[in-house]
Amino acid sequence: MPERIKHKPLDIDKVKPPKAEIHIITDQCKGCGYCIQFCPKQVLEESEEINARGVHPPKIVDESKCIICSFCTAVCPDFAIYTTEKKCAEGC
Amino acid sequence: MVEQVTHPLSKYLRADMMPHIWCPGCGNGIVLNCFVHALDELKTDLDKLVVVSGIGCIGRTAGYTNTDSFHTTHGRAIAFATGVKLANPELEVVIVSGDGDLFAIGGNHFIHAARRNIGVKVICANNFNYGMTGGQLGPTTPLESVTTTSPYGNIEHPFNLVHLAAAAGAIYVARWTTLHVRRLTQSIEKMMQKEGFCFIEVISPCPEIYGRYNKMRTGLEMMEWFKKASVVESFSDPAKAEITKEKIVVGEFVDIEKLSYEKLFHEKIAQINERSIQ
Amino acid sequence: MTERKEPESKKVAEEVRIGVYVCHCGLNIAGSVDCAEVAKFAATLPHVVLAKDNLYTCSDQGQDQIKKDIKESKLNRVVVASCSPRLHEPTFRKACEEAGLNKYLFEMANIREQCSWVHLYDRKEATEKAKDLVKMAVAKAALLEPAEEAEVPITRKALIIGGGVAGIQAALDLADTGYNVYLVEKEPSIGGMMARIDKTFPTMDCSICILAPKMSDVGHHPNIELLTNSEVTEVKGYIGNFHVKVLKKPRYVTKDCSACGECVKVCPIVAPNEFDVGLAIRHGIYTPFAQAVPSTYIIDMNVCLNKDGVVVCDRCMKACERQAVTYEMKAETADLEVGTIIVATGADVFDPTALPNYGYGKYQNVITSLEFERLINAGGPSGGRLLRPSDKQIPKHVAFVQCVGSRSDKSGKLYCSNVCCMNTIKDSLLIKEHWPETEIYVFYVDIRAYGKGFEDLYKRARKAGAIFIRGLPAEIVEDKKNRSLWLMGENSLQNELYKIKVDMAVLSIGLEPRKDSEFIQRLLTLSRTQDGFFMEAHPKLRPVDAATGGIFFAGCAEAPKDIKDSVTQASAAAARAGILMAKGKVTVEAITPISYPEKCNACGLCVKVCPYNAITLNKALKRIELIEAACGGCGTCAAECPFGALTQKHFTDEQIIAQIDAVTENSPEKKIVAFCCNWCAYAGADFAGVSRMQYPPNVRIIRTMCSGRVAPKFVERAFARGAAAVLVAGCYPGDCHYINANYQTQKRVECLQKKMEQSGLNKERLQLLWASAAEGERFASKIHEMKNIVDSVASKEVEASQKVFEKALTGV
Amino acid sequence: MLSMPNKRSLLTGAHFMNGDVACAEGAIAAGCRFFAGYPITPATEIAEHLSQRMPEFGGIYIQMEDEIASIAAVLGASYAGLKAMTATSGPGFSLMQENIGLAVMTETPCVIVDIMRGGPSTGQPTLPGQQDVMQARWGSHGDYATVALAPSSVQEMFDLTLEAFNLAETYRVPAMLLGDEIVAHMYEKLVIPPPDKLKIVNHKRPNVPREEYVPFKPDEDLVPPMACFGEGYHFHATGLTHDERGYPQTSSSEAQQKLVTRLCNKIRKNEDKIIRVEETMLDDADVAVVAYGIVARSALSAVRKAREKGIKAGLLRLITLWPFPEKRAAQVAKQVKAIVVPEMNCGQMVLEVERAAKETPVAFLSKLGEEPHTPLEILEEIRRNS
Repeated sequence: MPERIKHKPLDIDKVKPPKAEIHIITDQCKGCGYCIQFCPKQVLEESEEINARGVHPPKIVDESKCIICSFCTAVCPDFAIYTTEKKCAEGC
Repeated sequence: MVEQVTHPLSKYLRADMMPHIWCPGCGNGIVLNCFVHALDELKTDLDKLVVVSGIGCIGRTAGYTNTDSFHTTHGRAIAFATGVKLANPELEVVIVSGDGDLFAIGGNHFIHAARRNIGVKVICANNFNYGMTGGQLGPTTPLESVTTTSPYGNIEHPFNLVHLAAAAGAIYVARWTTLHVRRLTQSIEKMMQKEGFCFIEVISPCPEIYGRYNKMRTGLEMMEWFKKASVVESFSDPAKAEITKEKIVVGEFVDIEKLSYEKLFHEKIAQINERSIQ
Repeated sequence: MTERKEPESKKVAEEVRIGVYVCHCGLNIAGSVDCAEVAKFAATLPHVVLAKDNLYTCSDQGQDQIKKDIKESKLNRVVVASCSPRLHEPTFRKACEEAGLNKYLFEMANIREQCSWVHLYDRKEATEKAKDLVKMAVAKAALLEPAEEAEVPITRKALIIGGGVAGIQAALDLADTGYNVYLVEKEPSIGGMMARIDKTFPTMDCSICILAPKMSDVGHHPNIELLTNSEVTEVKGYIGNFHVKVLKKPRYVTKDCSACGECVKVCPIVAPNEFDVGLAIRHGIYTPFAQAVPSTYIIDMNVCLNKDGVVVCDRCMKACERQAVTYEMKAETADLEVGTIIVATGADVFDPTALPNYGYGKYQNVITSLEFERLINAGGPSGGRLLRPSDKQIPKHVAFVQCVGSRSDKSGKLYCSNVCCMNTIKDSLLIKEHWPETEIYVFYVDIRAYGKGFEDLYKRARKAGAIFIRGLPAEIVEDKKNRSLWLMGENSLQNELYKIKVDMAVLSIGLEPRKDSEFIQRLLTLSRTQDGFFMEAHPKLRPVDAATGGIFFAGCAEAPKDIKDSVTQASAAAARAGILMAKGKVTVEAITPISYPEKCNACGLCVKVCPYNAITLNKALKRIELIEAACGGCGTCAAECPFGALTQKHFTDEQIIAQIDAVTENSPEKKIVAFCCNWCAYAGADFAGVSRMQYPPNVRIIRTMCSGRVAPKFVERAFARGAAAVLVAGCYPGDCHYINANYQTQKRVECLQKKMEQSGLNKERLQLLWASAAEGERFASKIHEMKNIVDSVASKEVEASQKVFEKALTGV
Repeated sequence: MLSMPNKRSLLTGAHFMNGDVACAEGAIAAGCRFFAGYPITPATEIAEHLSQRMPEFGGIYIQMEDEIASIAAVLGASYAGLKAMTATSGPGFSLMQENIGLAVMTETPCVIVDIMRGGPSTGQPTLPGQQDVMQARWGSHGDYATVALAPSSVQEMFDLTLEAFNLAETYRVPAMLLGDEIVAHMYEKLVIPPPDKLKIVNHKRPNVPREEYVPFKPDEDLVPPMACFGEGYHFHATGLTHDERGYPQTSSSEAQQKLVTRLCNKIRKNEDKIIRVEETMLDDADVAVVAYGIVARSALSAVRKAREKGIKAGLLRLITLWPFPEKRAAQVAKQVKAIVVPEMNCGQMVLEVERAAKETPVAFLSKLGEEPHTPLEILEEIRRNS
């Protein structure tokens, strides 16, 4: 439909974006960078730290941007990253 | 947050075998990841699962899955698995091996298992070369690719694995790349639920060896190639499922029903015993 | 195909007996033309056996007169000088036929639209022109020949473009009649604008409640194939035999979808829902609204994470028990064969950001009437509670601003959008129903409550307390503190300035032609009015037909209208299409080419220029072959043939040259010989007449079906016979009613102009004009412009041109 | 081929059949329920017979695409819990060598029947030979010890096949039956005892909870208990050098030392339990004939004829070729003046005999082609050495 959209959806704050928890098992990472490269929301970036394998594991830029598509979990060759949804008591 | 935690899929892996031997950016880890992910989705009874592999980097997979597993000799994974499956049809037998192992030294076993429709499931990580031995020419090496044994560019025509599998009689044939993790996982799930010879080819990056000789030094570069070149053409003619710099045809190519060898064999046994009772 | 030995045409050697009838049309013609004198003049022309003038030739008496004369005076040709043949040619042809005269032996002189109306104040010149026009008609009539019309079978299937209420109604009517219907809708669901409106005026029905049943009927009707999320990309062929390509965009959800909605729950992506004008969110996978038809969900790949064939997120696929989700779906093209097409593409709404003084888009609490509909709708984003966007409070004071984008020469459109007044009245009542305390101001220019039950509703609104203030606000400003709005302007009834504070202002936005109208226009070779809406074949007598055969209009595509009118027009269009398909065949005008094989040397030029591929070259027999059914009748082949081996029935070289000669018989040096195509230029000239646009009387229009028919030799002959100027006028390139025949026109005219230049002639004397049927103005001003050229042409120049082109005088 | 009672029952009592069929029946009697093979003369009848008999016992017969596949399938079946066997002849036996090594490395109980024919290469498919004896011992690469038995009658084709299974199961090794074309095709009387009189051995099973199971941790007898696929033990086996968990140890010398030594020792240290010989008139013999397979039968009549002529000859018939009965051979060597070794090859077991005989002279009598040695030829050799 051609109309230009000018107003913020009224129910925008009703939809709670899932609260993600990203777990990085640093020392398991071999630094291939797939999780960083293919994250649809650019949640990750390479860190400066050097892990047990002498590579830079990913670090989280903005966890709130994560929508838990968990592609990083699926594409990691080293089982070094996974995402979970934060279960929070009083509806956060 | 960065922390030390256990991966949800770790229960499918032999903790004391981790970390695996594979190089940074190697696709084998993704194949393993998708495979155990599929097991998790299907809630597969691990007691009834046997993972068999042959020689080569990916051959180590058998050792990494927390199941009964057997790491056979060069090219013999399918033949060994045939024995397992026929001896105990209750078992789900999955072969995870490489293009060289399955289609060069083991090529004969592959086509005959497919022809007989033995109920084993084959996942082939195709990295276009013999990685473990340092990157030699293999049955899937693309024309003109440089390997340690084709320094002037490969002049051998590579196998089209999905076409071969379909022609040989496989009842399920698919090809994905390691970037298509979701579809790959779905395909594995689908395959595991079928009865008969199934085949999935996974185009897998080998940046350290194959990539190094072919201007794709990192896994990312190879994965970007997959992303750029892949076209999903499910149930198109596998004969036309090319793999070139420009185009990698992926998708499901065959999904049919056909009585498996073991089923037919046990039907025969039943008939014979009926006869003998009269 | 028709073939003749050349001499034969002459051989039909019975004596030509022409009757001429000059119509007064009340005072429409007689007011500025001396009809009696014209008739007297006509009687003097060769072959004319009788000439009469009468008050209304089109009246029954007028027609009976003609029939009577045909019988008694053995007339074998009839000429009527009256209005435009585009209006009454069929009427008189019918009369002739009833009197046993082949209808192709009738000819018309257009002395109203193209004479009396455009020369209102110059009776003498108008009369002279009328005589010329009659002379031309008679000259042509003498050479007319009887013709039989070929029949073309009609495919008994209809295509309807647009799934709004008009398209839905038309589809159901045709389907119920028993015809197969393809209903093509761009959006994922049918329903269109009506589905988004809360209540309908004047009856205050729940809009979707009355529409939804029709929508599901469409969904289930055995005779209707519904193609949503689809677009018509190509239309070829002609009346009764259209070949249509429809692009079916992928939905990424198969028909197996049970609309359970599980997928939506897991989709991590949110986006504004277009259906709610962005006032509510939807997910990456969604259904636009609850009653959508088809109910099948759809994935918006623009926001979905799964791009370039890589599935990043497969949650919806996993959530779908019926495995209806597939990210691999590809666009498909459907090829349809239909006999008729109904254009129900609807309208867009005006975008008020064009009016910065109203602050729409800047001030949160300024909304459009469409947004209002969603807000007040119980199924809408606020559950029917009218909330002002800034603080989600129910406003106590609401203003409606009328004519936003309508009836304005500065901002927006000139025309009245027809529905806004009543819509606002309805809306004000809706507010009063729910929140009687709310203060409502309606700022208007005029309130137009002309329809059945409209006035009552208007009265109710006033009674309910809505305050109507005449005079639109000049400006709306926002109170930064509470985001309330100040409306400032002049009350033109009380001649006083007002400054009124409200919590929310609703801009009553007008309707405008869809952005894609131009695409549809080209696709179907339609014409549009200056407003940009599609133009009907005749505003009074063929209001739902397009000029192009087999195509009809329904709903706002033709002009802004309310639901009732849209539905009425839809049923009318369905009926019109039904008539064609019920007949099962249509006769094509006998204006297809005639070929003279003995002259043809198989050069294949005609094959190249034919827009319909209706001509093929038979190399073996060294001759061309013609597929009459495929021929559109533009005659550009005849114009192209260098050997005179082709001509067009009813527009033969002889006939046209006879007209040229008639024009140029006396004082050609003062005249403009104009060749106008029937669809655009000639219609445009008529429109100039209808609008009483005055222009110099020295132009003589020769009608051809397409400007592509105008052979260089016609132009050359006109000059050879001393014409001062020649005008060739046709449809805009791309709008040609014969696909692209007018590209040939351009080519030929330019080549002639070059020739004139090279021969030292003023090429300005030959003009090429593109004018649409709506551009009377453009036509008129062109004649003004050419008048100056004519005046500037010295007699020496005329002689020069006669020399250059003298060859054109010989060999016809 | 003789017609079998078409019912699901073991054969018992006296029968007249050829060696291949006897071998097949022996396998079934031993509990073999999986056969994978590839047709080859002179072993084909075993496959043919089993293709009919296996299904009657719910067992699997499959003809693979080649001998490499056959032995691989046999290994797989064995790990899946079935007693498994393949049968072939020289050329196929060679193809199997790699995976015989795998069977050794992964301690896979299975039986490989090699009906020896004339070699090298395709050689003489329809004629007998004893040329694969060393291949049976050293055929696969790397170091290991195996078990090989040599039947010299149809009866033994049955008995020793059964025995081979028992040994394979006891020691988790590939056990080989080295028949020859003659015993394989020869028809003789065969007496099969009733099933309950047959001694059937099954491999040791783990006796610890699943989670405690260590697949390659040996007991005192150096043989690890064996679990099978699908029993929930989730164990790994590999052809790579591995530790007791079965995990690859590709760079540890210690692991290599430990594993390979044990693989050899589990045969060596148990050889007294494994080795079987048959002795005839050896106690006072001056000349001993050492023979096996079909040749041993000529040797026996040669020895008898020698005694008639007053020569004190005796026969040591090797039933177990591998492990070689070294101790006994040495004792005999001490006691006799000379040893005669007739073989249908150019001298293979004779090397082992010489090694055991030390100073005692050993005369080798080679015979190749259609006929084994005649009793007179062997008698002649005995006389020469007496």
